[in-house]
Amino acid sequence: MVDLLPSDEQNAIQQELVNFLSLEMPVDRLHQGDVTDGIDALIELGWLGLALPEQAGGAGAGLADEAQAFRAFGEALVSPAAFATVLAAHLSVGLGDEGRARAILEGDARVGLAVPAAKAGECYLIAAQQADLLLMVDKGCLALIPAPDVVDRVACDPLDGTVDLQRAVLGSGGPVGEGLAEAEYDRFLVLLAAYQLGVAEAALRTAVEYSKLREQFGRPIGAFQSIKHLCADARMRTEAAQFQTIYAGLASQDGHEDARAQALSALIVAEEAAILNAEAAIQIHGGMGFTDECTAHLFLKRARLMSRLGGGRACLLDKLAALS
Amino acid sequence: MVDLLPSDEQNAIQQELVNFLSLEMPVDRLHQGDVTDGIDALIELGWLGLALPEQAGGAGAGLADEAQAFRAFGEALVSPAAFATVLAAHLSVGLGDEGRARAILEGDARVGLAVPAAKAGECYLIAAQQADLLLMVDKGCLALIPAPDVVDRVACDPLDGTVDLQRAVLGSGGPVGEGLAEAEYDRFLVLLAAYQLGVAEAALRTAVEYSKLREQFGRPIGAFQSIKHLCADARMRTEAAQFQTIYAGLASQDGHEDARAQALSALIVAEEAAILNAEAAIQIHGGMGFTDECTAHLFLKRARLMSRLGGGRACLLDKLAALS
Amino acid sequence: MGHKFPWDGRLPEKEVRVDLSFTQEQLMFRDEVRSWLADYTPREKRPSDGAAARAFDSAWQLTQYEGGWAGLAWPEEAGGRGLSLIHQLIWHEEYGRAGAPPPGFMFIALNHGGPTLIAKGNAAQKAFHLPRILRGESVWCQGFSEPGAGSDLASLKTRAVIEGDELVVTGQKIWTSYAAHADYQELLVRTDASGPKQAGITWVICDMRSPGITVRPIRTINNDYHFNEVFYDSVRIPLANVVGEVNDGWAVAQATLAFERGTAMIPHQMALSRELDELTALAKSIPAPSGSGTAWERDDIRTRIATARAEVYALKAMTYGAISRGQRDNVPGAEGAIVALYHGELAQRVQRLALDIIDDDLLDRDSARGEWIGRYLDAFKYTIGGGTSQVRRNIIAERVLGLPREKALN
Amino acid sequence: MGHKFPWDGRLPEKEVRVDLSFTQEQLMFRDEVRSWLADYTPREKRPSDGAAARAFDSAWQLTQYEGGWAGLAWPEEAGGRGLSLIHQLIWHEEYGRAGAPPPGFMFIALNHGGPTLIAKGNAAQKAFHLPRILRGESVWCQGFSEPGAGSDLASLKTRAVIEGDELVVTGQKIWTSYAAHADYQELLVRTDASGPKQAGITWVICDMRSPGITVRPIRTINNDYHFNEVFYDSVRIPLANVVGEVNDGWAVAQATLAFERGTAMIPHQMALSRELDELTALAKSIPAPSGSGTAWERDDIRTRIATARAEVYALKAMTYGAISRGQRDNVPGAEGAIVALYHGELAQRVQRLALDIIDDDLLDRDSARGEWIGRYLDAFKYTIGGGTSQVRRNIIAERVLGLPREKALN
Repeated sequence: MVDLLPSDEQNAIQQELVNFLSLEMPVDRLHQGDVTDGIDALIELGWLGLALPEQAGGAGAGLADEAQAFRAFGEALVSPAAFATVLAAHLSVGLGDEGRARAILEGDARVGLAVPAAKAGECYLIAAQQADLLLMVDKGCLALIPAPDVVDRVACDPLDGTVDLQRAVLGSGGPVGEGLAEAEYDRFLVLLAAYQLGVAEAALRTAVEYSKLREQFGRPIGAFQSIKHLCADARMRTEAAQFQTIYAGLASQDGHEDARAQALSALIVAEEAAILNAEAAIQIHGGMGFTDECTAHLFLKRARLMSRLGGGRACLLDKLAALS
Repeated sequence: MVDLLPSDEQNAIQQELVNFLSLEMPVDRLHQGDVTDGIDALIELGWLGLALPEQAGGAGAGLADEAQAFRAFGEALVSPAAFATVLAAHLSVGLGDEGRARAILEGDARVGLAVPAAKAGECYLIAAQQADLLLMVDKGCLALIPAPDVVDRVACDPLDGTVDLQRAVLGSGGPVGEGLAEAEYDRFLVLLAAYQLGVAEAALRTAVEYSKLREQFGRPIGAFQSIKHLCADARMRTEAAQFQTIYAGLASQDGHEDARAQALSALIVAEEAAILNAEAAIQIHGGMGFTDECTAHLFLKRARLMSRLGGGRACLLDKLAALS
Repeated sequence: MGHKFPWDGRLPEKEVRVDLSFTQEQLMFRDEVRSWLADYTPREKRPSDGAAARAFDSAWQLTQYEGGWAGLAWPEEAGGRGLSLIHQLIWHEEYGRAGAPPPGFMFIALNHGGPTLIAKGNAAQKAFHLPRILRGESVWCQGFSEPGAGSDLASLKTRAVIEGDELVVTGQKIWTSYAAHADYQELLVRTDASGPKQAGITWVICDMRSPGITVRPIRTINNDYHFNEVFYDSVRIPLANVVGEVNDGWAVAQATLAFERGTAMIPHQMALSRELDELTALAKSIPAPSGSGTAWERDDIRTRIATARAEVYALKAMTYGAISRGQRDNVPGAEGAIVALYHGELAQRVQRLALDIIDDDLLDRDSARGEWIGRYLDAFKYTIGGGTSQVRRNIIAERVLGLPREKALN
Repeated sequence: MGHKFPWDGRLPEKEVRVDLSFTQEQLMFRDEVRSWLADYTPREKRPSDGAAARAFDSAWQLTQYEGGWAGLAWPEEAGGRGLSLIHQLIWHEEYGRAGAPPPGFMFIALNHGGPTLIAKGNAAQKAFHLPRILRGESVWCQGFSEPGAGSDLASLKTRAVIEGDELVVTGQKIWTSYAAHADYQELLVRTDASGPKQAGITWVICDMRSPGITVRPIRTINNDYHFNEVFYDSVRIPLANVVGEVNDGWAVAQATLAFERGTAMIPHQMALSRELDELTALAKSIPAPSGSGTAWERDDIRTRIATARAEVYALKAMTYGAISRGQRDNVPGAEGAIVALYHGELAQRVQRLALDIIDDDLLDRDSARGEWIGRYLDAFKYTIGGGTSQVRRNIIAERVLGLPREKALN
């Protein structure tokens, strides 16, 4: 029966993940130069296999449940490697290679991300230092490629300094398996949206907390309407992103006719929420927001980094328009 | 020497016009169903010939001075017929027909506006009931056509209920004279921008006055930051429109290389200021703003009506882009 | 498998998880609604004239009553259907899809007056009014806002003095829809001016035919006469018409809010979605405002439409979300302000976009695309009426996010 | 002619009307500036390292001094050029056009410290400091903001106690650019905490090599170390270093504002205009973020660039307008907040647009278009630093438009 709010049981599971992340992977870790991606721990606890079939080593949940986990990943700025890992496992199942999915879910095959660079034949590798496999993402096309097929790696100065970035050259080897990746595109969109939703929520939370504490002119800045209204608009954006992402997840798992349009819409509103909320968080933090010490910019940079995966706003809007 | 602020002498002249308009043509007249366009009085006092050459019966001022007068016309929501009259006189001079210009400036030849309608061969006539001539405006092309060449007039239900609107069919007659109209396009843009600037300023003034008087929650609503910031943004838009319009007027009269780009820019920022300020004025007036009794909507409707003359925002932006 | 799950290894049962599907019973209900609406939805256009429109709305309400569809959200003991929120959702979706006419003159009675009586009225009040409302026999209007009490409703000043068994009311209300053709009014009056402003307010049923009432229509920026001012010159109302207690009207007025648990936005959301469909079709058929090809081929127009499409989907999802909340909480939370804010701002963006598309038809309300002009002007009501966007942002900031309240406001 | 003019029939003389032209003398001045800059503008890139950058900035200032261009806006009796605002405008325009390096380490000394001494310093202070500043020998930094006193500067708490002929300063400042390599600091301290917060503040010259000063660099979101925290642990400053009177520092700090009468925005406006040129060229050469063709061929990208172009023109016109105001009023009005607000919001829009265009290079600051990433991050300073956009809107509303002040703020 229609219900876009999680049940108490679902909330309890989600809360376990949130507790785990806030204890073991608080956002502040990124300020302390903690470069571990946490994939081992997440694998150990089974969070990455949540929606994989049981025969591939997963827990058999649906996309909507998986999206809730990614929302928590976004809040904690979990490494994009988690995103790559989960998608790669799903792709492997889709390609009929459950053995590979199991290897990924058991941590035996590590997965990083690759996106094309401006120069033809080059690509950027994201969180892929130890990767055996790369999830190649190119404006809606997904493919798995063996990491050794990418050569001449050069370290870069990344937009998001908390995620490893390399430029590299694509070898001549083709992707692992054939076709089918398109079938996972809805999942890709929804999980990316969920991650961005989490970023948007965490950025807002930071801003709200600071607004309650920081005093100027004899009162908390959150007492001023200008700050209130920045926060209220940010809250509105998370509300839209939250329900649209859940809706899209359910529409996709239930095979609705408009599932693709719903998933694109989820990413469009969630990505905008993440970027605008993080920008607002910087503004609300004032001078502090302009410093590396504040977390606000971490959310902005991660939101921008992840937006590169979806192909950019124009690409998403064109895809959605093509369905109208 | 560079000075974008009027001199005391210029201010005094401008003030005379503002005083005349606020006394004889207050915006409230439009609520009382006053349909006279005031052209006779403006002609009588010489305001429409301000920048026409003396041999055509004008006062020989420059475009920047003329723009200041149009700013006052915008504030008072003077009939678009004034706009048509001044442009038609300039066009006539440009076509070498000073006799026609003199006839227009002496009120012997009345001028209305015409813009193309969606259906080919049809047009809308604006403030043209008694017109002998029509200033035809089509996305940057200006032409004078004899009013009898437009036939089958039908009254319409106008967006702006304070200006007469008719739909009609264009006859086969061509424009009066040949070519040259392009030369007056900068003037067209600058005067239209000045008019929109005036609308923007008047809409803001209405909103500010109301904000000081209207009380809710025990204080004037203008004491709330949300209202303050709406007004501040509106004030910022008028500042941009004001100086850009004056700058563009001077650039055009001094024959600067970038005069066209400056004039397009003036209209782009002024039109946006007029529409957004009028929308903000409605919002700030709350329920009152939603009523016909409030003047806010008159500014909005006039700004929208006048925006039709420039061809719309996309058209202006494309023209400006083409110069980049 | 080797994984240690933090939970007990099992996922919750399907039945208690987030869900977008309808039960078999609900799907059958949808079929029933759809086929009834297909048969009974009025074919003729709703008249624009007040008296004729009232007659039309009454007749349509009676049709619904006779079909068993009156008072969907009202409890059965009040004569309603007592439907769940999901069933209400289904009804509204089908209603919108069928292009059925808006409740119009029936709106306040069905959604405000009736529900308030159900929650706070006495037996006599219920017995008299509820059946008349359900059958479409009586039209109600609202008498809350005043010229000096808009966003700040609690500072209302219309005064009521008790004389014997009557209230004698003097003052003025504003923004009263349907006042000229209404039978009754839910009226808030000040019966005590000595204490805090929320105290001392009384909720009373005012017979609109009482001597001393004058109605003056207000013309809107969209040239219609939807709203009215209502003036009260020593209007006598029996004390028996007070709902709840004298001086307890603020709480009575709040009771209505609990009635609507997320369903209020459905018709708005349906309407906006339909308008965006129209606008998409329009853009595909109309020449671009600049350049060649259709408006749809302009990247700026097309991406703005696509953005609005994503946001209209999100509005629907938020509406489902609100209903999901409503299923849990009997009293709606401040989150309702979020959907309302989103809708208001989005509706205005869509209408602005429309004006950029209709281009050549911008001047003429009679033209082929001229109806968009009226829609654009009308959309201001969503950011002004029933709480401005500014008030809604305050509510979200203070009551949802817990930011400090402004001192001077209380 | 038959027309009755409301004025005396004559238009004002050309010389006293709105005008965009330069006089013959000004045009010659422009030629002189342009040819000097062509010869002397440093060819090498400004070093990024602090000490090397200081040396670079000092040398460039000395070059300007020797060329007769130091202290353009300073009065001649203070060793400056005493140029009119128009001549300053011409200088800045040519300076920007020549791609001359920003004043960097010299900025505070030339634009804050020096002008304050000129307005409020005593003879000894002027004699010592002004020549050193003009020759690029001494670097100044600012010590105004504190962790608890940002937008609300007057509530600063860094305490100074008078002991004999010294002030003993304890506290903390923040957002101090160049602190690690500065010789002097314009420092605001609290010398009296008993009265209103604007009273009891003293403006003093602090020698940055005084014992007890610790400088801690702050890393920004753009990965640079432009800003610092400065800690004062019983730092002893001679009372002779107080500028103006003890407890009169608020007024002394305001005096600096009168120095800049509209010229401050010129370099920003020039820079933004140049960046938009770059972005236009870039859009014409880079593939569209979606679809085929170049980014410029996308209507949405192109119209956003064109919008920014119109607004950058308007920013220039506003700057000319501000200078026109500056020529009339010796003390700048609150209107300065309007240009600053416009610039800040516009700069951010342009940088956001750039990120949408560079697309494939978004991740990598080392890439061909990667410099736009740093510009985007850096642009937040325009809506935060020197008064946030929120504070500027308050100033515009209250001091330009006359809306009521918020009670609690004073």
